[in-house]
Amino acid sequence: MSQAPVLAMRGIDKSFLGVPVLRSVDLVIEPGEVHAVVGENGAGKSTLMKILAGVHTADAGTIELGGRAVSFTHPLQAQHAGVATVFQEFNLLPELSVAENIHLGREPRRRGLIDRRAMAERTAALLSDLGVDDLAPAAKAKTLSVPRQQIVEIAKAMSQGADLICMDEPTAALADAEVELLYRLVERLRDKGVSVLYVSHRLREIFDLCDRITVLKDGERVTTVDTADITPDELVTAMVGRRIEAVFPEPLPGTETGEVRLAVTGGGNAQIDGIDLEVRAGEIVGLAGLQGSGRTEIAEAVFGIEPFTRGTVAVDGETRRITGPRKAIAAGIALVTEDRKAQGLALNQSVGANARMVLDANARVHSRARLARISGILSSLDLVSRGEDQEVQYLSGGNQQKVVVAKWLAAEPGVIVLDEPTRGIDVGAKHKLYAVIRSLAAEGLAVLLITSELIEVIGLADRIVVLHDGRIAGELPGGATEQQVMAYATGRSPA
Amino acid sequence: TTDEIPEAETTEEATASTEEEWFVQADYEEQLAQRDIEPEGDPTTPWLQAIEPEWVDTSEYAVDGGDHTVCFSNASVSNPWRVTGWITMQQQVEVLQEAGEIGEFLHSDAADDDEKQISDIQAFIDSGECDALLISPSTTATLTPAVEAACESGIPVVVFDRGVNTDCAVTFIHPIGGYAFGADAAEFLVDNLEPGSTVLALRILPGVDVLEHRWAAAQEIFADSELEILGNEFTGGDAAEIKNIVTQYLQRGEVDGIWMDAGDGAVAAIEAFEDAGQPYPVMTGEDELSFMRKWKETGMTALAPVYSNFQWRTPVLAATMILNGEQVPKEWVLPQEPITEAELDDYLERNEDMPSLHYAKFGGEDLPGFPDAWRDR
Amino acid sequence: MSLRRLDTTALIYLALAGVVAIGGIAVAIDGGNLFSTANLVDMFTRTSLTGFLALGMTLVILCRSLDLSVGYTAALASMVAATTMDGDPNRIVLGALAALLVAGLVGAANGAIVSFLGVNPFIATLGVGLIIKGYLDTEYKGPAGLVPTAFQQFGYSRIAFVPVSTLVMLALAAAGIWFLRSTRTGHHMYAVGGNIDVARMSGVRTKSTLMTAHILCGMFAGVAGLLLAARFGTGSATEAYSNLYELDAIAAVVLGGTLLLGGRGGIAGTVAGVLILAVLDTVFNVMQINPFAKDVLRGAIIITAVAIYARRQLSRTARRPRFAAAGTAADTGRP
Amino acid sequence: MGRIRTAAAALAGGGTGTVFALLAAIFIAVAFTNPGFFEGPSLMAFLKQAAPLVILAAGQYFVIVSGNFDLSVGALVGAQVVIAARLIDGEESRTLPVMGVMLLFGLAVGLVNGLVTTALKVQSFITTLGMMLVLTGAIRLWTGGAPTGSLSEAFRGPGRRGIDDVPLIGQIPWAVLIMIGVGAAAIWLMRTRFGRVLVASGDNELAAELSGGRVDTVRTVAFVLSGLSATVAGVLIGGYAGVSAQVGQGMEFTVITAVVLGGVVLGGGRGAVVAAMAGALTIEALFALFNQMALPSTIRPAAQGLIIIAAVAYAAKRRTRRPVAATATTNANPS
Ligand SMILES: Nc1ncnc2c1ncn2[C@@H]1O[C@H](COP(=O)(O)OP(=O)(O)OP(=O)(O)O)[C@@H](O)[C@H]1O
Ligand SMILES: Nc1ncnc2c1ncn2[C@@H]1O[C@H](COP(=O)(O)OP(=O)(O)OP(=O)(O)O)[C@@H](O)[C@H]1O
Ligand SMILES: [Mg+2]
Ligand SMILES: [Mg+2]
Repeated sequence: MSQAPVLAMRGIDKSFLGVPVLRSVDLVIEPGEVHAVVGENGAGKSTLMKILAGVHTADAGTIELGGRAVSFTHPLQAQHAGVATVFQEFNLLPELSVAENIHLGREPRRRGLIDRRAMAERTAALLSDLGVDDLAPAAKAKTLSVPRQQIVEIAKAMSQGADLICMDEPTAALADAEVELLYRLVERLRDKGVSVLYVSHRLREIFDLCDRITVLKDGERVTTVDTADITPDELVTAMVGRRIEAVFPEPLPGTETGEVRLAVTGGGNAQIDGIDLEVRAGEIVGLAGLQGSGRTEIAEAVFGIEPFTRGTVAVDGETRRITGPRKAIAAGIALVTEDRKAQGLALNQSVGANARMVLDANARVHSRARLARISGILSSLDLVSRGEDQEVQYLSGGNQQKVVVAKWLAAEPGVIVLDEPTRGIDVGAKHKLYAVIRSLAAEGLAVLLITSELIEVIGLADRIVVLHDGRIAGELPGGATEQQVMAYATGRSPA
Repeated sequence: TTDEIPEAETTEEATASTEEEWFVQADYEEQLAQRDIEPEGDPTTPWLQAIEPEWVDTSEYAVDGGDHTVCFSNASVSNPWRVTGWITMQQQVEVLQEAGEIGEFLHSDAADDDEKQISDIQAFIDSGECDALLISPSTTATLTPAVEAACESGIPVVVFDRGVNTDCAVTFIHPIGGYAFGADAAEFLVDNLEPGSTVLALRILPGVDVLEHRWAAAQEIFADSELEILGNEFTGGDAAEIKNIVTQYLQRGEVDGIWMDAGDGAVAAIEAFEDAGQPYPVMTGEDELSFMRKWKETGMTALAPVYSNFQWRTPVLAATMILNGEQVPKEWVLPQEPITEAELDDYLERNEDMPSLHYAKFGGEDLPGFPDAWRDR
Repeated sequence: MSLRRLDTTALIYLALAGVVAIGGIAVAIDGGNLFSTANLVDMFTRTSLTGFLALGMTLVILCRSLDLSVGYTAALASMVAATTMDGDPNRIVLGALAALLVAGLVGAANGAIVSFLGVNPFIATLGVGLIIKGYLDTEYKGPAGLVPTAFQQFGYSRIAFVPVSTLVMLALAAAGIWFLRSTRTGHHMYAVGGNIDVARMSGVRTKSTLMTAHILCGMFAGVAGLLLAARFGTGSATEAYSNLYELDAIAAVVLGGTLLLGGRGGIAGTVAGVLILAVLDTVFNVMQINPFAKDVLRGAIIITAVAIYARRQLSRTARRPRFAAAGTAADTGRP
Repeated sequence: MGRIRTAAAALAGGGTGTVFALLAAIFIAVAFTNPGFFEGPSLMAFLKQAAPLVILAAGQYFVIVSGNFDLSVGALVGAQVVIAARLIDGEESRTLPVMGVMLLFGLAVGLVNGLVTTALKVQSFITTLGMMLVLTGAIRLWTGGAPTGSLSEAFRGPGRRGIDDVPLIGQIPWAVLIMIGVGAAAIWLMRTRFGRVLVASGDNELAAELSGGRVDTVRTVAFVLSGLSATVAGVLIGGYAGVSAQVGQGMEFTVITAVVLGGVVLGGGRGAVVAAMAGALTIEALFALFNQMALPSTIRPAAQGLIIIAAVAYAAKRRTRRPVAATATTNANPS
């Protein structure tokens, strides 16, 4: 007779502004189990997790932890009840130190007063215990790079000695190399008998890590299965509701690589150096590299956010001094930024307003004809929304990303740089996006693709440029092996 | 219309309590009486006249030699009346400096902040530079402790304009006062309006004694008249606010008379009648020029009650008298006569090239700086 | 972060030193001595009132809130104190407590409206201020109550050249610094101001933190009210109106290097900010600056100072924002 | 078509709906206390009074929606009237030139506010607070404390006169026509690319910037527009009521309250300019109602405060909190 499940959620309902997001969802997690929740963007995964974390309160349904019925109105209660959460959105305070962030809300106290020494010590202990030795407890969170921040978040969750740890897309900001660390941590938890609720769009992780999988679709639970009893394809079908044939679409017929559209020679600035890069019309060039290798820096340099201080940039053969986004846009360059919410979207504005933002902001590219084309672009991306005047904040991640892409396509650029375009979006949407990228190439755009998911680079790029420490470590043809890429990425040269 | 009567009543009730708070029968009667007493001294220098003075000996403060340092803690120059007076005072000081009576004249301005003025006064005392200290208190009650402290410091203290709740000052200089002002105005309306006529009272702001006294006296007189008081409104002296309020009252019915506790923005009130196409009201403002000129121009029935602006000359003169050990009145009550239709032309002529928002009875005509100092401010 | 805050604070004390130096020189050229006992006394005296208000203001601003009602709260408190004491030395304690209680309640009201009703603090506290004004004007037709001479000492007596009120202010400031650094509630104010959603998701009781800040701010205003009562010898309502105390306080806080956007700054800086304003006041008086010119100078100096701080913060965070999701909650936020 | 939909959406959304409901409610109350109010002439008189605040609200909207504050408008209105009086000094012939000068002055003030805020990165709250001090001081310095000179009849025209003998309306005041003109212009402006970029800048600076939006420029322009609206308001108020030392005092708070009452969120990115102007109309209507009811003057501030808080709270409740995810805007409001 096994002991009571760590978590038993039954009949959970939740709706926002009258829009149902979860419909009588059940979820049961056994002690020491790693349980995956998967589903398309907007399926309700994060909402379910936030209910469990006490951020939202369910409209109906019961939650039992270790057999005891609970109902949370504040995250603190969830923490006390032994539920720790790594939220999907970044959840650190830039001005606070690593130690302060990790202990926020649970600061160690002596005689009622915060004991900063203890705080520092515990943090150091915790980090080394997690095998992260290069993180100073006193460092301000804002000085850390994205991956480091993510590690701090995970550490924060682990430090709570919870019996259930929920992770909402913990690897979204991590490149494959860092994912290894996470794997180790999850294994450790499982050994300690701690259960893990794991949300991810990366099937590989699901199958590597998880014991059982619950599939959500449109706020309803489709099924819960043992990982052993299901194949990736079946899982995808369950999630998306339709079969998705070959993950990476073939180049569209009539796609041929033309003349050079983007050429960077000897480019460099504070973060990167010696960048020689060519992207031809109809070509997809992938930028690979570890987290922090400077891929985004290249994107930002090309787009003039942090311009090159050395070297030259030529667009369509014409040398350009790109000192800012406006110059870049005028030159026909588009950048789909790494972080859509912070850098891509005005969340209170409508889908329409966001989609025409680039045209509105740049007289050089503004035209009635292009405005007229926007609706077409949106539907060609299969945007799922309640009409063009819905505020984008209410769209799920994938659809938000589509709006960002649409706003750039509206400007009809010659060069498009995509930085982590599939970060945090679901299989279906991803697949759609791959198709879009192909069609961009087919239309003769030069595509520079930055992604932390190696398979994507390998599957989509015609050429792969690998970065290491802000410099180009090597170049590989499309379809190269992961080993070859990782070799360059980690500074070795492939045998 | 019928729904006006209850309205009028409610406002009367609302202000009834004011009466108890601010109305002191004795002071009221005294001030009304003082209006008819012939002041001592030369009528051509009203700022040196005094009503029923009780002279006190000041020999203890006498300092030999001239060039005394006189300090002045001013409440503020935040309204035209005070601006005019402040100029007059400075001009008077220059004369006395010429004469070698006053050496340095130090002043500080508290910008209507009682707290600041207390600090200002303390600073003067601590500096030990002042041979005499003039104070124009920003609020009667709140400045009392500071003034007492000043008195204890031993230097002669002269208080003017608004008073304080202590007679420790060597002399307290002021025109007859708020009750007289309010009464002059109210009586004028009672005399010039038919019984049953309606009157609107426009006031600057609540809680300031000099102003509250004016209104208290007016209520006293309206109470046993046949006049109907439509209401009393606080305008902050803002012309636009005044015009809004008057316009709205005119929409609701006739207004035969306007009573104001200070002249600021009087013209706007008159224009409200013009724009609404209504006959001019019987009106009381103040001896502020734009009002008097409008009055002349429209030929309306009006009175300019006066809160004698020339009082700003007296304190400096008093200070020099005290420092010379000459006698001064313990309470120096200056004359305060309203400007009537009869005197209107005369005063307009005398102030011909003065700017608007200047006060007719500023009493600086004989000072060397006249007229430029006031005209070019 | 303590280190980071320290050097910002250091900069502000440098600014203070600069103001003092320039002021001193100016006065000297003018033939005076800014550092005469009299002037020092004057300077310190002018710190206490703004000081009390600014201390409380610092707390709410750290929480990314604001309190525009402090002037009225102080006026109300002075009324309550004066009318309760009513000249009877035995009722001093009672009066003081009553005043602090009322002020605390006003703060609580502000806090509740901001955190529970979700009204923008600018409007919420502006509204509460109006409500108090209405009450005072209707209830009291002018100064009311009487403060026993014993209590007036709080406003007038001094040790050496430092007024008692200033000492009290400095003591409270010290307490405040300790509170922000060593208590959870204080520490959490930085989190709430930094990003209220992140704070909440990390298990910080954001609403009660915000409430605490507002209540304390109210009570500080209460102390300011007590000071007013002590110095006036009576309670005064009209006082608060004409002079925009709240704006003075906010100016002091921002001069003290606390971000209006919350999450960064501290009380040590605020004290310096208050001192800067006080020094300016004294210098202007000693130099007999024209009252209107004072405003011009004060305005210009405030802008310049803040511009200088901004320069520095600019160069610091010149890197691209890594803090996507840890941005600011525009809804609960205030420009 | 899309226009209608967006309008409908706007009305449904948050405070915008609330303000029109409130306005209607107040008008009904007014109608009860004084049926005559809605007869042509008195209605026109009301609109004439309201015009300046409505115009100011439009100006303030631009600044607020782009994520800033303009506290200097009250002082600017006052300054403009005083400048007009002093420069015109009764000479009809000078009217137009002086109006020109005023426009330039308003433009300059706005420009300074904008540049200090965007280029020097001083929070607009402080920039405009400082500007408020500087303006009040400088103007009084210039006129020796109280306004001098006088306005010409021609100058009084726009604020005071109108098209006479219109059947059943009586007089259509120029002020009302100007108000309508400004309103229309504002609405049109918000539909242009400028307007869209302006709102985007208030909503998410970074996104606007990276889309090639000239964030600093549009924000500066917003301040300039606010300065110009203050100039027009100054012309109307000066024309309406003539010169007085107190013109414009405290208007900045009234107008910001009005804009927020209109459902425009401090911090930027949300709200419609129509609603902002409706908010101003609502406040004026409220004052009119108080007057109709002969509510004792002293209680009015309290009533005003209560109603405003209630309305804004109601709006805040209707606009359900944004998804926590959606708080991922980096510093949507640089105040
Ligand atoms: N805000 C910041 N503060 C300090 N260092 C930073 C910051 N942003 C980036 N870096 C550093 O700059 C280098 C590039 O960082 P970045 O993460 O952008 O590289 P990347 O290859 O684009 O990785 P990813 O695209 O996955 O984010 C790394 O060393 C990173 O630590
Ligand atoms: N606070 C909120 N207010 C209104 N709608 C919301 C809120 N939070 C989420 N939603 C909506 O609820 C639906 C589910 O959102 P949720 O974040 O749970 O999806 P998800 O499965 O996590 O998607 P993703 O994989 O992109 O994270 C989406 O349509 C989202 O827009
Ligand atoms: Mg999610
Ligand atoms: Mg990157």
